[in-house]
Amino acid sequence: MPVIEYIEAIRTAMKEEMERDPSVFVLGEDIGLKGGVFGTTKGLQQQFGEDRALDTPLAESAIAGVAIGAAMAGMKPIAEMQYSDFMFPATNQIISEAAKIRYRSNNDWDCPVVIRAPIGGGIFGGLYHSQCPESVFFGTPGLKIVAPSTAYDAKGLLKAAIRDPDPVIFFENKKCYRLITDEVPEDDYVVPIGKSKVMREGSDITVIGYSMPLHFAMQAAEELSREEGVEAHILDLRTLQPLDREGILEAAAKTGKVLIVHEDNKTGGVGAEVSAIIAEELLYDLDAPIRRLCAPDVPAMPINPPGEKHFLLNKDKLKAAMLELARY
Amino acid sequence: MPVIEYIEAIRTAMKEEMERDPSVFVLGEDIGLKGGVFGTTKGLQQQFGEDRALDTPLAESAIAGVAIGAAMAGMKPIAEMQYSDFMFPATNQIISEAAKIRYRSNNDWDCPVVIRAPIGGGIFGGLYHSQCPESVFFGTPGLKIVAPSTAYDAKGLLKAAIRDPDPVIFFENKKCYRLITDEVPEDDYVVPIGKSKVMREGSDITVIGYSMPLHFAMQAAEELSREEGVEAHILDLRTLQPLDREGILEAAAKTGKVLIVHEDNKTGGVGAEVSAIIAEELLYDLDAPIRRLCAPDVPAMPINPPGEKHFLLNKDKLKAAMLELARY
Amino acid sequence: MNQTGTVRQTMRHTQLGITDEQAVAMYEMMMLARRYDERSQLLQRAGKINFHISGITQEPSQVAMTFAMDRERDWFLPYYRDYGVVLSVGMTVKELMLSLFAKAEDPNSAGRQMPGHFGSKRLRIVTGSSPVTTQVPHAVGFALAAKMRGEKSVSIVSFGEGSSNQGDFHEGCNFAGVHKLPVIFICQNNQYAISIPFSKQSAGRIADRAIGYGFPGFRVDGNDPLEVYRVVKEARERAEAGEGPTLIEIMTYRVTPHSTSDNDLAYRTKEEVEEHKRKDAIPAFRQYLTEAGLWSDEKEAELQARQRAIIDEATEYAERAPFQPAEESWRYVYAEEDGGSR
Amino acid sequence: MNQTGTVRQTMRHTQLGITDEQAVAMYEMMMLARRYDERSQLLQRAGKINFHISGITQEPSQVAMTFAMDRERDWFLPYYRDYGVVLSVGMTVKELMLSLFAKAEDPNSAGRQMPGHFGSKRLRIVTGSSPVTTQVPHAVGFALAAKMRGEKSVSIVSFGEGSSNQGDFHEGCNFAGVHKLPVIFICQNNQYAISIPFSKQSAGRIADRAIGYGFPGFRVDGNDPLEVYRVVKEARERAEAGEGPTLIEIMTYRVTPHSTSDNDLAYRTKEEVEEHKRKDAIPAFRQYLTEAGLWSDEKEAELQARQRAIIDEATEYAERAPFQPAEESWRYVYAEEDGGSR
Ligand SMILES: Cc1ncc(C[n+]2csc(CCOP(=O)(O)OP(=O)(O)O)c2C)c(N)n1
Ligand SMILES: Cc1ncc(C[n+]2csc(CCOP(=O)(O)OP(=O)(O)O)c2C)c(N)n1
Ligand SMILES: [Mg+2]
Ligand SMILES: [Mg+2]
Repeated sequence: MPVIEYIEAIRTAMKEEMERDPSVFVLGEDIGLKGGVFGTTKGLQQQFGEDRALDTPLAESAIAGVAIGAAMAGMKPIAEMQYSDFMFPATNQIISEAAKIRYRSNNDWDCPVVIRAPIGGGIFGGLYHSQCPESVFFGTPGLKIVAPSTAYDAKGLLKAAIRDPDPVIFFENKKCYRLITDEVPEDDYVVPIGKSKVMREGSDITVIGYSMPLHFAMQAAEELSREEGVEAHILDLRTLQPLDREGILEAAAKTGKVLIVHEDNKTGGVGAEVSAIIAEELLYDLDAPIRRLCAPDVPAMPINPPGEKHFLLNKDKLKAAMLELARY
Repeated sequence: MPVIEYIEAIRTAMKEEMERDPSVFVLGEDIGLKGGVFGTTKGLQQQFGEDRALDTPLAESAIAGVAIGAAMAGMKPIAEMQYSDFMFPATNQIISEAAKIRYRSNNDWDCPVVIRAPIGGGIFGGLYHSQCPESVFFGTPGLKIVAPSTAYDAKGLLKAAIRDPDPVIFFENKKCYRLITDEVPEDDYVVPIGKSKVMREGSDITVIGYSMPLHFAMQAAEELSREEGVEAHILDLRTLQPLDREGILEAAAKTGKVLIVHEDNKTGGVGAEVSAIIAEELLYDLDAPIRRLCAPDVPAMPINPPGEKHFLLNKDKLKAAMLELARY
Repeated sequence: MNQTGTVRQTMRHTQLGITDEQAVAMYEMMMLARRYDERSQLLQRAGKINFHISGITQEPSQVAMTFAMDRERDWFLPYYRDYGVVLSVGMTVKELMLSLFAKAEDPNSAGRQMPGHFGSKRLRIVTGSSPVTTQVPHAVGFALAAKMRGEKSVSIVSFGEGSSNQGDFHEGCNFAGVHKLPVIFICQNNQYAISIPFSKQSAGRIADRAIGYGFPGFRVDGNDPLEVYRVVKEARERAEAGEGPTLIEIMTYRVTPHSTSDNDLAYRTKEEVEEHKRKDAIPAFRQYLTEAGLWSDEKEAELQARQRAIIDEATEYAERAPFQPAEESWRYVYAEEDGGSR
Repeated sequence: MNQTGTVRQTMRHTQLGITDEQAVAMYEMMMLARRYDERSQLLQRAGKINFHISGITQEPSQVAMTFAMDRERDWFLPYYRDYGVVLSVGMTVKELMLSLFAKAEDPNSAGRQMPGHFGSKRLRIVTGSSPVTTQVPHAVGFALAAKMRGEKSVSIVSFGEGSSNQGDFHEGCNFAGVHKLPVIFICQNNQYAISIPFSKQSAGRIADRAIGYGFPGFRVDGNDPLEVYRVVKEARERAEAGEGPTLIEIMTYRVTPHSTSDNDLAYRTKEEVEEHKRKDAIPAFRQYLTEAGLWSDEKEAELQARQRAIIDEATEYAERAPFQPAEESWRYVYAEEDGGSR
């Protein structure tokens, strides 16, 4: 199986879905000739024309709103938000409209839109090119939210999102774009929305998370296995909404010691819900308090290197927290 | 001490602060001659003139954004969102701007704005006049969020919010407006932001919540005390951001059995964070799994009476959950 | 040519390509919307329903603009006062009444949403919400879909003058202008946004905003439905010909309070309202039809009786109809396999 | 009157009320902004800094518009290319360099934000962010505060033509129009929003949008700084006189890539760029000053040397300056008593 970059997996998913289904199209800022500011949509306008790889005016509420309209009309739009930091102008369209169209019309209308938005830091992007806005959208039923950590999942989840009959927010991690490469089948497959995945089997501690920080967890786990004989069980949530309750409970029960990790700040993050689910269902199976290792509760990460480093998770921070939990 | 309505407490807080400080002013849709769609700002334009009780065009992002600008210029604006359901167009101004102004300028600038928004259902408002949008703003450091349940707290917290040097979202419960009356001092006082309050002392179970559902908890607690001898300890969070960790832990430790209640839907709500804090700090003091009783995970409440009733919390639902927990 | 041919040719509606039958149908539709609205007000006052939001005085232009569209092909994105639009597109009074009573059979939302929140895929009426102006970019999305698929559909979207100050108006119009999309933006300027008079909403004319988006904008008198028809018809022709969007500001006046929850005398005078009531377009249009030999007192009496019967029957039916069962309330959060609440 | 009095009276700057000293100061400021910008590009290419966003070709109009304001009283809400604005208001090259290197002493953000994200309370430069156009309603808020307090301050806010398509542009302009607030909206139309040419951003002229808000809008050639000065000056006078806002569209062209992260030849040709480079206003303005007897080759040589020294020194200083210590990074989430992270 070919090993490809995470960004290539995203591009390939769009390309293949656009080839498969003429109602699929991409719209957003600079997604045409420039191929997006990260190159995610490179080549799509050349292959599919200006209509199906549509450069839009600089107006996120319109990008989302027009996509929502087109989706209701039966198209399958993929709306790109240039950075997730810039999707907030579209909040009203996403929360008041996309999320509620099926419900409010008692299933008469639907809104199969995909909203792609790059999250995460570590690229010297500073306050407004690094954010993780998951918590803003997480509490809104009617939306689905996915956040892949591997190239395989990126392709499979994006295809699933495009084919999904409901609105899906696709949070791709911009730090993963070129850093993460893995085996991705050339033929068609989807990764089902709503299903977590065990990334590593282990019996001592459980790490639950999504997106980039899981790679730090994997690195830390290898070292802890070698150095300390600690075996971490690592669960990739993959889908944030709806959360895979069974997957979470199974992974937590496996070791009785849970560490939840994400780059979004701690308070009010997805990790709080994961913790609450475990505290609700599995309290007596726990051998340690449920821990969370997340970004600090500050508005966003600074751009200067010490500040950025201090803010971000990394292998060492994960390792320390995992070891502490193992020794608890 | 005079007993007044919750809405009157809010109005009085604004009036007194406007009398006290000429830089305080109110702006929003229909807040002038009409006195707001609920009557919350009634009389303010007559007393303070058109400038200080400023009717705005129908544009929430401008209401928030202009208020933010005026706040940076040294004014103390109180921006009214007609319904919290209609504050989503202002999300970008609130999350990208208000929350980050002090942090991004390294304390050079600040943004002492108050954003008032009525939350909650039970008034046959349907999907878009009943929502609880707390979860959308809860995960954003830099904002403060308060949500009073009594007239006393409404007045005291609004005064504290107006005097606070940082942006505060004031979630007032529209069902409380005329339903909730209690003793409110005529002289000046503030309720400190960040401090929870024990509403009822008890030793069997702990109920933690905020806003309207606490009144159902109080009613249920009285009945349970009389009928079952179960004594509930009830904690009003009052402030959602920053949460009162000590208050939460103390209340949870008191009984070892915790029920968290709110009208916002369960997944990703404030209750998840409260649960996660307890699961992180107090696991071994618990005698039962941490429960949450919240609105169902649907986009919003229907307007038809059976649907609305089915959606909303009430005394009976609280009582059943509290009894079940007591018997655990 | 029949005897009255010469007379008719001088009539405005004929010049506009409206047949006599259509002209009469338009009148009947205006009247139906009016009567439905009046009945709703009564039902609210009688305590049978909680809430009604009225379109009175705006129906003539609503009916005219809808008749100017292709009701088989076009997409309709009405706002909450657009009873004249949805009735003209084919929604029945019974369906509206089911919505007013929030009953399960309501095709708009099964009684989940407030009345005035229309939607029917069958009728090409796009589901709407309460936050104003979100439907403007949606209409642009429908127009984009039509253009991409090479369909001849045009989308038409309504909103108030207050709502035209939301960012979504600007972003939607600008998008449509750049891509020359087949969409018609209708601002129903009824001079108030709840309590705020137009002078405090905007210092310009809404129609003039089109200039900045590079497409035509027109202001038209809402009490002249034939003129509304003409302007919308031409806009539709331009849209179909690939010439892009049009913005139309229909000047009207809200004679009722904002909704049944509003007391309008807190912010305007009875005299001001009365003055505008006198300009009501319905009697004028009846007069016009009468002069054209198309209408008479007998026809009027027959119409009133017929429409009263329709409304009576609809009211009774809706009042008795069941609510959506509570257990059904959590369905359709997502598509049905995994739908409902978790 | 001195000897050259007659000559000068015919000069455009004199007619505009600009003294000779000011005219020279404007030129020096344009040059300083240009040289700072060029140095930043070099530093980025040398790998000393990560990122720079350039204002080249826009500085002459930026300087002119700022000189037309009252730099003691007015509020400035620049956007990321506005080096010409912030230097004219009083920010030093050293301060800009500290920001470029993201160092603790940077007055804009202590090195927390990207370069080009200006802010200084002392200089009345309002802190800005990356999401475009949010500053437009802020500028309106400053103008509202000025009006409420009876101050004579005017606020001036910049944004690109792409950014003018955000909802916040519309909502901010409309609000200011209704309340006749003392604010000047400056659209720096440099023909591109990253890769998107103006023709795909909007089908109208940005200046024309003012019509729909009921205040004046002007399009002005950015390569004619004296004309920019005139139009802004008049706008300021109207604002101060209580006559409300003005929208000014400055026509310019972005000769650099969008930022150091952009490859502009993916979407436009070298020829197109070269053609616009030839229209650079700086040599033309130098020529103008020379003809006015205010400038000479010697002065130019002295200026270049002086500014190089300033920039050298600032660069060295900033490069060596410390970062904000990591432990300080969590301060100022809230006011200090309870500030920092929890
Ligand atoms: C985003 C948003 N803000 C506020 C409201 C509350 N609201 C409902 S209708 C209305 C006034 C609308 O005025 P206009 O657009 O002129 O339409 P009209 O009601 O006059 O027909 C307001 C403020 C809303 N529905 N949505
Ligand atoms: C809300 C938002 N969306 C997207 C971006 C990313 N972005 C940064 S600059 C830019 C183009 C701005 O173009 P224009 O307004 O014309 O200003 P210019 O850069 O040409 O001076 C874009 C899309 C952003 N900063 N904010
Ligand atoms: Mg109106
Ligand atoms: Mg530009």
